[in-house]
Amino acid sequence: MTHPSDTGPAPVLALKDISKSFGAVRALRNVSLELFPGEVHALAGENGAGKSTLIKTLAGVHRPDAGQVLLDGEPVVFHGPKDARDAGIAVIYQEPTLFPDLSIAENIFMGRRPRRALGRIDHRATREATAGLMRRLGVDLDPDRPARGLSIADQQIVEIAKALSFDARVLIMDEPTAALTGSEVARLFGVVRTLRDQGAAVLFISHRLEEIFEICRRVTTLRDGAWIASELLDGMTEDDLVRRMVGRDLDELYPKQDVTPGEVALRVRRLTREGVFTDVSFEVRRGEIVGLAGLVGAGRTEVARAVFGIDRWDAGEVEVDGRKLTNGAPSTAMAAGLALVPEDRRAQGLVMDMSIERNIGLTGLRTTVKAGLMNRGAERSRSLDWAVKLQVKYARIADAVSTLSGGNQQKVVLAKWLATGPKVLIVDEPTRGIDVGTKAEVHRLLSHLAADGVAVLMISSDLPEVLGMADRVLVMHEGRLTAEIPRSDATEETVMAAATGRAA
Amino acid sequence: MTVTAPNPASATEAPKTGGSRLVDRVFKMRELAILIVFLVMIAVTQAGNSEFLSQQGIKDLLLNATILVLVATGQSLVVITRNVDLSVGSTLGITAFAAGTYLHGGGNPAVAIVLAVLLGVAFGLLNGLLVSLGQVPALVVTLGTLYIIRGIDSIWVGSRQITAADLPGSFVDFGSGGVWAVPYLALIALVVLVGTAYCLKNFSSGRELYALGSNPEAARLAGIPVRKRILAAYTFCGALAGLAGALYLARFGNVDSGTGNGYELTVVSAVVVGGVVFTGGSGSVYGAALGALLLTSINSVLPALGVSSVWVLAINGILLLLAIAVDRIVALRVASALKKRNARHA
Amino acid sequence: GTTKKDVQNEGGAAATAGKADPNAATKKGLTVGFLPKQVNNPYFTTADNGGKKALQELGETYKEVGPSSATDTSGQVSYVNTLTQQQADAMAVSAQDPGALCTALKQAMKNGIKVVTYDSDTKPDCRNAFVSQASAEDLGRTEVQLLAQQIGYKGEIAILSAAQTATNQNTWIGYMKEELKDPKYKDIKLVKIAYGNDDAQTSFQQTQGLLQQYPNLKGIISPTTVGIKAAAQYLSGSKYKGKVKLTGLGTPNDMRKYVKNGTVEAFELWDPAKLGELAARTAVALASGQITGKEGETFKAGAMGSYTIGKDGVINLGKPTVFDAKNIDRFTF
Amino acid sequence: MPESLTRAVRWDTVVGALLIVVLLFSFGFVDGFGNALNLSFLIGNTLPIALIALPMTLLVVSGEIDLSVASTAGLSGAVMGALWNQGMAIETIIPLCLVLGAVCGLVNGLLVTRLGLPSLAVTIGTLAAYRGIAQIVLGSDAVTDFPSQYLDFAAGRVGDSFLPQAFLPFLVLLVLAVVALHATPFGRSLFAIGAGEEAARFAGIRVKRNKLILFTATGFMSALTGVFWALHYASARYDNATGLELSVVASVLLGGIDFDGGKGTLGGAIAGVFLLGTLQNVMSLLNVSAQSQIVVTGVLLVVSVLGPRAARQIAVARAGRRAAAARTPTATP
Ligand SMILES: Nc1ncnc2c1ncn2[C@@H]1O[C@H](COP(=O)(O)OP(=O)(O)OP(=O)(O)O)[C@@H](O)[C@H]1O
Ligand SMILES: Nc1ncnc2c1ncn2[C@@H]1O[C@H](COP(=O)(O)OP(=O)(O)OP(=O)(O)O)[C@@H](O)[C@H]1O
Ligand SMILES: [Mg+2]
Ligand SMILES: [Mg+2]
Repeated sequence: MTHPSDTGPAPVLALKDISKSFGAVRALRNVSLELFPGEVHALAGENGAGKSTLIKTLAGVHRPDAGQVLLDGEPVVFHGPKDARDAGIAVIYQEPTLFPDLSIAENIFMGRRPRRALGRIDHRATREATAGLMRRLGVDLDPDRPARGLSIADQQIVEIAKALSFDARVLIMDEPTAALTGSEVARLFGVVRTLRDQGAAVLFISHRLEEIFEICRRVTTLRDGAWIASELLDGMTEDDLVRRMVGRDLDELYPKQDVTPGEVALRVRRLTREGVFTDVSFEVRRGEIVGLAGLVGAGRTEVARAVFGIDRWDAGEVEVDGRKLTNGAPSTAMAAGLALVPEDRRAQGLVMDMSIERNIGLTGLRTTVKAGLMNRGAERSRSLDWAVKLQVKYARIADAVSTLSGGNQQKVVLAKWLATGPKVLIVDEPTRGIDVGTKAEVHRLLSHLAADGVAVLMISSDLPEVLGMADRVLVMHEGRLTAEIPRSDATEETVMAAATGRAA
Repeated sequence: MTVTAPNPASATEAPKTGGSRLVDRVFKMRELAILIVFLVMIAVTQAGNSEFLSQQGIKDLLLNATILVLVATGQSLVVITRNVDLSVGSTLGITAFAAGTYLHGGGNPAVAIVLAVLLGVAFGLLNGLLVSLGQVPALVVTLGTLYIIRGIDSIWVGSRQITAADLPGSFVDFGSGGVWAVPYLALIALVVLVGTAYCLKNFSSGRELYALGSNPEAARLAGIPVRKRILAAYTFCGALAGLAGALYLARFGNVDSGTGNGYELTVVSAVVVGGVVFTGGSGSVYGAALGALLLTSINSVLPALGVSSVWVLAINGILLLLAIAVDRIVALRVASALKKRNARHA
Repeated sequence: GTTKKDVQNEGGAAATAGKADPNAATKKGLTVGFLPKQVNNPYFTTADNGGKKALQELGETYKEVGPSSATDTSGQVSYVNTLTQQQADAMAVSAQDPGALCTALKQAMKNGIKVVTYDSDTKPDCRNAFVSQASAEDLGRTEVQLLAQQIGYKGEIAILSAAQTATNQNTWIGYMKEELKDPKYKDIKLVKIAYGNDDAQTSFQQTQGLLQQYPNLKGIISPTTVGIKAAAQYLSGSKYKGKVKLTGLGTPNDMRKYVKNGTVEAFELWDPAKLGELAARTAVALASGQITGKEGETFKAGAMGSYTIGKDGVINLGKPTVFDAKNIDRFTF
Repeated sequence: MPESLTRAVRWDTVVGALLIVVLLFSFGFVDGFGNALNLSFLIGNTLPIALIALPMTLLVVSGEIDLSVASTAGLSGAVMGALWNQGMAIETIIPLCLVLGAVCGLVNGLLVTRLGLPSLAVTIGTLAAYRGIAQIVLGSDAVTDFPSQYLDFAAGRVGDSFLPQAFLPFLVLLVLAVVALHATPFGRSLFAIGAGEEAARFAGIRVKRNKLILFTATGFMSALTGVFWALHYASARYDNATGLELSVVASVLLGGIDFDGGKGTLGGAIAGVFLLGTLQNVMSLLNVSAQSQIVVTGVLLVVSVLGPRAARQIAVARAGRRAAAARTPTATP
């Protein structure tokens, strides 16, 4: 393999001609990569390109089928994550790997906690070190609080704190920002820059290209498990990068079609769930895409959950197409034409051990029925139809969704809900972890849906996405709706002002 | 939860915030609830029958609980790792008989206890190896070893039995003797219990048991030697079942091929009542021990109150349900209180 | 609908048929299967070995099958079926349940297999004969007499039984209550019947409970080998040792230690080996056609002498033996 | 672990094949196995386990478990006996008992779904509670005098064939259960609940209601089994069917039902039930002692989980080698 080599310092960690297959799926093919101290290196590629697999190979989770891992120029074999960690490699995995029953402090220092005499754990020191890390990241999380019940964003913060606590020579981050909003990302980048300046090598993955350009110096691109290029970002444009990843030019990113909103499809009136959100009222019309913005923890997800019937509300009412919904009954919400694409795809969106076909089929149990029995043919064609429509990348439709890459899993969740032909579609972070190409497709899809008369409520922490897609932006702050901003007035400044409670 | 403005002051003082104290209290409360149920039960019984808490009565209570406490302690370690060991009853039976046979042949009591523990360790290792190396569901494997060990026990023991007459007097006296109202056996159980609880809290390997029960995949990624820890938990559980077997022999002076039959359900009940969660990752050995004490005491309380033994089983079951239901309701209440507090905080 | 009354009018079917020939020769080479309540139970092993010895003496074939749990009734039923399939000539059964084995046993009898119950009976029409360990009446009454002597005909007593459903226990307890009606026991009060389910630990705790509930308790009768052993073990390690008297049914091996250390003065039991032997000999007599199981028939049981079949096909082994410190060392079972 | 490979070595088919092999072997080489009487015994004794295994399989697939089944069976038998003794008509009693069973199941279900308690803990509690209530209801009685046409139905055969009459209703129930689990939306949703409860809830599946239905059905079937048991063995006692839950669980596990939920087939579970039943029957006929049978059961269980895993590992290794050899690009639809 040939690729550009710098004349600077020697790489701390390098991969040479690595290949890795899962059964028939060849996730990596002769991939090489070099990480240099004092440099942030980006890894780019579509969903399923093999980024996470590459990282797991570096971290000792997967053993490569062929090729070498070189540490300081010497070939090494990592027999497990511990070996990699002992070699000074810290990893933030794509999916949070926390222990829900243990405290945040314990989560961070598991396996290498400050000790007292006789090898006993120093609880106090652990707690203080955790508090210090939280200060560095500028968040206020109680070190003694159990990890159970943390929002996805907070989980991600804990993961970051854990990786920082290693003081590692190599820091690897697989989509650490997917769940974070602007200010948290800024703070994370501040910390990463400090580490970089102290001489650490950082490998960074993100589907938000602007982040890559902001913090990285060099980028390696993968496509279908194959190495495409390793080059300096200087002088590249986003389009260049996208072309490397996708292999072709991309369409417009936020293809919002203009539609005239129809009658009200979703009406939420004075909805309150005690201690979570208060007095939330809004409407979404047919053909309209309404964005719901807010800081992490503002309660957007909670509103969506309550509207769909996952949680009960304490007061208020919800109407879909003029039909009042029963409190706490997702099945009646579905029957009324409501669909919810949840934010946590692994726990809420998918049954991980089930096949792609059956996962998509799960929302169609009422429709793919003949004489009370499952109509398997109908189920399969419905699933195939949507899997193809959303260009899910899979080997066989009967494979478990757990074998798909993160982005493809997200597509399956979308497929599952679009297949119900909803009147009102609530999407919670629909493009989290989705590559640019697919993201554009998702946006086009949402836009088409709206054009076809579906009312769309889009919750997203990706502000450009909200601004690009929404006809109207609702903003939440600490459990209350604080602003409703029409498309024409919506800018980063107005939305952020409302989200932080600065607007009157 | 997360606020964007940094607030170093509150972060340093985090250990002392109301949240952590509340959380602490919740965890203590889980055991407290059982303790209160237990104390109320004892008080009611004492009011109904003044003999109940005589020196002899206390001694009996403690002695009855001893064996179950030991086995439940071991079991809770396994349950914390999201596994289960159903073969403890069989192990207890076979180790008790082994110790008895050895003593019958004129052996030394101390060596007999060590022998029983070692035999328990062997069976624990077997279970641990099957579960951790084979990576197969613990429920099935240990149900299998339950049958296998019980079968081997019955083939080996046949219709033989060890009676008190076969045992050295010192050993039998040790089984019923004690310091004032505290039997030696209960002291042994207490030492084991406190030691285990201390290690679980203060050593990394102890916390790692919780971690791997809480999220096995994450434990692997965190570099915890998962197999080794599971193996250790099973081995410890087997060792305690063995120790319990030896103490059973001392206590009852009577072992045959049926000893320990059906004990697994009692042990699992004790662990569950004690608040050790079956999906792993949480619970304490103190809770399990309290659960064991509660369960065995019910069996002493009812006869002492003159409740006809016809009622005992039903009351036992209903109390068990009550214990777990109350525990759950308290936990739910506290969780919702915690959530509201969080919301105000945010 | 069909109620209990309708059924009572139906009337039961007779089990025995054919005619006995007291002088028929004893057949050789018969297969007699022993089916105890539980294999591995020392008491049944002793009894079955008694049967085995007798059968070998007579030139017959002995075999033993059985469930490994004393409450596995369906297991016992399938062993009856197994013996039927294997075409044994006779079987000696200690029934876990008086009714549950009936269908299977009748099936066996229909296939020409002679059925003897021993130790624990079924309904009379499900077997040819029942070998009773001692008359239930004798057992019940003598246990009361034993305890009454020990406590000086005065004070509170209790009974520690096995399972609440144990047929034989309940019959004995019935006779104990009968015996207690005699005026000489007017100062004795039976305060409670506890059930230890033939489980060492339960019996143990039931004993504790009795003593706590009745501080003035003077004596306990436990007509089960497991119960008396557990009670003795508890008493010998408690402050009640020697103060609360204990008697009942136990084996000398189990009880030796407690008799010697003064926990127990005297208890009784029949010889289980003799019980097994008589069951075996009865089975052979049935299979040889010497008896059919009718009341009044008589047969010779080798060295044990001659036995006569009583009402309902019951054959009584004889009086139980009382064991105490003086004679206990002469028995080893 | 790729699912395609997992499915390549399906344990339920292995169990089915094993059952056929054991049957062929037994017909060929075991005396007394092949005749109609023995087969009817075999099926009759296995029926209670099979009956409960039907709803238990569905329950386990949905990620829950019910250990109180044997106690519910015991309770319904006890209530049946007690009401019969009261003089109530059997035609009224049986439906009442079935309703009672459904209520028992409902109680389990409510405790699990409303309070969110683990079903293992709840049903260990009701295991004791229901059995205890049975004891209170019937005490030490053993009711045996049920009307003969009912007893004959429960114990009788279809003509002279090997099929017990009760097998036909079972077949109907089996077909119902298979259809419910494998061919209806309800069954599909059970797999989803078992494999990912939260995701199932987010897909609009009424998780709690479905679980409640399953627990109630399990209670109902347990009561049916209790009634069948009392009639089949002509004996209603409070301790009927004690320990049956472990047999059911062992059989279902042997049939490849994963206790983590979300996996398994009813065919596998029923094959497991009859494999264990047949093995026990055959081993008894071959004079394998009860103790050794226990060991065999245990070894089978361990093998049943280790076997598929070993096979899968071999398959994966082979697939890996094949993939390495043929460097074809990833397949896309
Ligand atoms: N454990 C596994 N078993 C089978 N196939 C797997 C497994 N893990 C990953 N794959 C496959 O390997 C390929 C690469 O996946 P990977 O997770 O590395 O993609 P990715 O680049 O991280 O994508 P994303 O951006 O969506 O996270 C995909 O086709 C995926 O389906
Ligand atoms: N699974 C959960 N269990 C308990 N509390 C939760 C859970 N998820 C979120 N919360 C809490 O609910 C509140 C609001 O939820 P959440 O953080 O999901 O809001 P959000 O505005 O949707 O944010 P985001 O979608 O960016 O994560 C927060 O205080 C959070 O801590
Ligand atoms: Mg990835
Ligand atoms: Mg959210």
